[in-house]
Amino acid sequence: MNDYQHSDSFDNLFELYQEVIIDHSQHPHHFGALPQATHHAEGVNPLCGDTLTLYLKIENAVIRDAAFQGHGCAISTASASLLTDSIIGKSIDEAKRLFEAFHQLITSEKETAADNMLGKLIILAGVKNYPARVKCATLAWHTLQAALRQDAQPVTTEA
Amino acid sequence: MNDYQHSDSFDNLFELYQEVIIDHSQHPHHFGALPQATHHAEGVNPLCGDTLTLYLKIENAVIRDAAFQGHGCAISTASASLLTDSIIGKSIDEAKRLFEAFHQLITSEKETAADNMLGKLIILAGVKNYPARVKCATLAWHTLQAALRQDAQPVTTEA
Amino acid sequence: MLDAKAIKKDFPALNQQVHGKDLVYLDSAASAQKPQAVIDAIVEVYRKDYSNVHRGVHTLSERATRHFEAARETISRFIGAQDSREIIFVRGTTEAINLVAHSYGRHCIKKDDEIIISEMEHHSNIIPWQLLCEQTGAILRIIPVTNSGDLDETAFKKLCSSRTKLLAITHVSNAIGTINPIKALIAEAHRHNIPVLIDGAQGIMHQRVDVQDLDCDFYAFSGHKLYGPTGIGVLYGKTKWLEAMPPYQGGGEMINQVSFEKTTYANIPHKFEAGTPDIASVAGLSAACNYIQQVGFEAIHQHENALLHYATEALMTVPELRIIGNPTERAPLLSFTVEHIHAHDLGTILDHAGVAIRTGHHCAMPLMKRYGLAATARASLAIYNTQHDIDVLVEGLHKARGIFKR
Amino acid sequence: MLDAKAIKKDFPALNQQVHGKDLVYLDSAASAQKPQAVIDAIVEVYRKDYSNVHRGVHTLSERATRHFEAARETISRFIGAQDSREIIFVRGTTEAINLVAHSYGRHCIKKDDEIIISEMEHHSNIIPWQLLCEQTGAILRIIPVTNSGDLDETAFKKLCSSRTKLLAITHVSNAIGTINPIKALIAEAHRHNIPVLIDGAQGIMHQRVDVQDLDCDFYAFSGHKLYGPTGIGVLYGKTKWLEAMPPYQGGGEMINQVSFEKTTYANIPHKFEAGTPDIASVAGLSAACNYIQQVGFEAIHQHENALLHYATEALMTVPELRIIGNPTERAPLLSFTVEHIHAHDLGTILDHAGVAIRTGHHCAMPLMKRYGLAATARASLAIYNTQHDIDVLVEGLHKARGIFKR
Ligand SMILES: Cc1ncc(COP(=O)(O)O)c(C=O)c1O
Ligand SMILES: Cc1ncc(COP(=O)(O)O)c(C=O)c1O
Repeated sequence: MNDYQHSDSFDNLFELYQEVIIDHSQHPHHFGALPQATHHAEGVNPLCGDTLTLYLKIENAVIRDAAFQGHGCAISTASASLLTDSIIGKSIDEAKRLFEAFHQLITSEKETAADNMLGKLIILAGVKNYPARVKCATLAWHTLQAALRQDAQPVTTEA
Repeated sequence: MNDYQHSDSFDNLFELYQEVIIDHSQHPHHFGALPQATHHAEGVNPLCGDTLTLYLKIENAVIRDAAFQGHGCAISTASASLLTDSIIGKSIDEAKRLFEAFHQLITSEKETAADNMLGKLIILAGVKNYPARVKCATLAWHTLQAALRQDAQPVTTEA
Repeated sequence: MLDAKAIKKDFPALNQQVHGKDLVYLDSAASAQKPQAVIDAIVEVYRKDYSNVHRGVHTLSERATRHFEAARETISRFIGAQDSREIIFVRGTTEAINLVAHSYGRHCIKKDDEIIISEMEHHSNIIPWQLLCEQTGAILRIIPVTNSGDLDETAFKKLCSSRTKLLAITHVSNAIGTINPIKALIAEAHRHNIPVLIDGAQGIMHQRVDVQDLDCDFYAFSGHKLYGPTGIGVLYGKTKWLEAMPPYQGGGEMINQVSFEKTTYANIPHKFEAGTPDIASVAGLSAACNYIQQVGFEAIHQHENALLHYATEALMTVPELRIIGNPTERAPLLSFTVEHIHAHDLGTILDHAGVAIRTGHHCAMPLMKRYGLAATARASLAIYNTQHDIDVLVEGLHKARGIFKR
Repeated sequence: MLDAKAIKKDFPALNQQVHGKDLVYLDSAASAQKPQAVIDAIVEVYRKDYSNVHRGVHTLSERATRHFEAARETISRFIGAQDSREIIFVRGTTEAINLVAHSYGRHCIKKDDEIIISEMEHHSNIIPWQLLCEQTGAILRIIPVTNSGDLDETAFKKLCSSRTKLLAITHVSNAIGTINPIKALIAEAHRHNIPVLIDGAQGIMHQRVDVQDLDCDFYAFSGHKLYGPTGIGVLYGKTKWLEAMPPYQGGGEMINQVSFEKTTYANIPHKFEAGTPDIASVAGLSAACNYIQQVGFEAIHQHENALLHYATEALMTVPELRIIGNPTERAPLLSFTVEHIHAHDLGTILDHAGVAIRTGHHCAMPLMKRYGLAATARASLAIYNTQHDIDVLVEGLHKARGIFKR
């Protein structure tokens, strides 16, 4: 039960629901379809039924544009919004490294050097104290991977 | 657990395994087939796999002869042996009443008036202290009922 | 009237803090907490009378078997069955329904036959029938749900026909609380000679169920929602069906004689209970039935209804909160949404107030779709809940709105 | 060497009297007694961390889910699985085998295909295949057993062919104790591309099982024989099979998305775990694995083997007693008959000496038939048994002969 002690106070919640996150969830960036998309994939969180479609426009192994549609909680919507912000202009390899770094951020206790590359994404760090919500934060990222793999089947956040 | 107290001593066993019972089990009466049988049925005790075939020769609603074959423990063999002894010469109705009285004897705590009609069968009374063995003592009797009903399917001692 | 505060003391798990707050458990529809009496019954089995059942002549085995079958009697009386052989022990509601789909299905359902379910079913009362239809070519017919959250009874009547081979319907909707008029539905189905399976997962704990009075053909429920242990549930079935149905799982305890040439099966209920059963949980379920009967269904009904009324009024004071459905009769559970706040976020925030609610699709995706929702928050009430629990919930909801309205 | 007397103290049920005599429990092959650590683990769940799993965001649900999945990891390591997703929770060995028969069977077995089992199987590893053959038109092939109680390996090799779609075989015979050379059998089967299911009900508790080393495709076992709770067991399956197999039971937790048009299923292991699982028993099983690992399989093996040796010698001193079978390798259990005394009568008489043994056909009727027996007496040994237990058994057998030789 130790991992719960540090979030014993109601105020800790504000670490999770920072203003930036609420903002992104209420006014997500790049929300909508992307008609010129070259890649897209669907993601599902079977726990809550949330779904997300991610669109990418890739040229010469560089993500030129990205957008998403769907329905999710504040964490998953903010995460998707921040994801699109972060990957536009990045190469596929850079995006994959970003995924690794992000995954580290919200699942492991220790800080790593890679945290530097995360930029704004760092504000989602608080999620790691909410194991049941980690899947919300990673849905968009799993969907990104599926889109890069050009999966036809929806990807899920299940282990 | 109260019902176990009265059989707390090893010697109580002799109430179950009386000499007459051991005798009947080792030298059963009317053991074998009955070629002139008019009725027969098979009984099975699924708990232990014991089986028993009972043959009856019935004329004018009177059991003229009876015999049994099969394989069982001391209690079930003695019970079958005593059953054949008891029913030969009895009318079908009398045999049915005997079944009722016998069933009472080994399943209920109180003695009843019907105990009088049981004759030698009374020596199986000790079985009632051994719930797991009641089925051994009743196998022959359930098979008798099946034979009277002329069942084609084997009867079991299951509840 | 029932003394919920006193009852709460019987449930050790309720006397704890979460995030530094007293736990307010409003998730009993997912699984109820257990009174000490149930825990004690399980411990008693393992500490004293433990052995496998139905197989031995030694004292422990005999005691274990006797307790096991006595539990069957207790549970049989609890639901008013005619005969304890009509009580089949299974893992839970889900397995009970799968057993019927598999065994009754194989016995009675073929291509182009129809099975009626409703739009408000739990996935456990949808997927077994979808799988059966896939395998047999039978057709699944769906009773629609009205805006208020009731079954569309006119539509139901139209669906009934001579092709219909089963009606499988929930007693109470776990997602929005609708209590279906099952007695009337059963009567209507029987007029067409349609047997009826009732998914009682959410019905069994709020009111006295009398399967003979209902005249249902099957009634399925889970122990863990009835203040009993996990791993155990019951399929009640009328003798005539159970005797006609082929076995479900094959194995020990369900046989009469086995040979490679020909195997014959045991009588009911054992025919459907292959393998070693959950002996300890059966004892626990029996203890749960006794506990509930001691509290009394009349008191339970009165208490839960009063609390539901209080909760409904209280929730309606929260701005932008919408209660889903307004059915004719409702079990003590409320599903709701709060504008601009996703149910998951509500769940997390309430958790920090010590309040445990369920959020998501409640394993009822088709019903969610019908209401155009992906997820709701659900507060479900049980015998141990109090008005204070509701007050803490409402306070937490205001807090959540505060966080999202900065 | 293991201190059985100290271990016995960990098992509350063993510290009791039966018919005024200290209990001597020699029926662990039917079901083992439980150490206090297992009972405590169950109580802990219900008193503290109880909630339904996999469905909620609140603290109790999250803790329950975390413990549940941690238990899967523990059990996965216990049997050396590559990935904990290969661990499917079921009620017991019987359900595990039925799951494979139903799901792998539906996926891979059709008319005229062959399934190989042996003459020494428990009914739980016979009937599911008989039912499958009935439904599909596949053919059941039987490996005969030699007089000594070993599998006839020459006959086995002849049975393997390209028509064979599965070998389902027991690790250890529950009726006579034979330890089958499963690693060699698996290798031989794999040479013919035949997947292999091992019924591990009697194998898992006596030696370290490493499913990767064995290279079996499926391994099934029950918690209750492994000093764990009732109601829980495990089907281990290689990922490649589990992923290819269709679902077994339909319901909550095993889905991805549900609609009346199209339902998609969850990934393994959840695809095979419909409905609320036996949450408390999973915790208990995990505690049992930890307990056993603390005792250590090496110590267990040494202790049980020494005791088996002692028991064999001791039983042979009883006149007219015949031990059934003389297999190459034997698990610590002995099946025997005593001339002129039926096993049932032995069972009752021994019970009065405080000794619990099993009597009957041990759910292995075909093997009984092979030996021309209707029933045997079986004494099975576990970590808590001592030489003194054997002495009491032998004394009781002499008593029984006395009663029957008056
Ligand atoms: C209406 C309904 N049916 C079926 C189920 C399935 O019950 P279980 O998960 O105990 O099998 C549930 C509970 O989740 C339910 O609420
Ligand atoms: C060899 C064997 N297989 C299968 C089983 C069935 O196990 P369960 O009854 O726990 O399902 C048993 C135990 O009875 C057994 O000994």
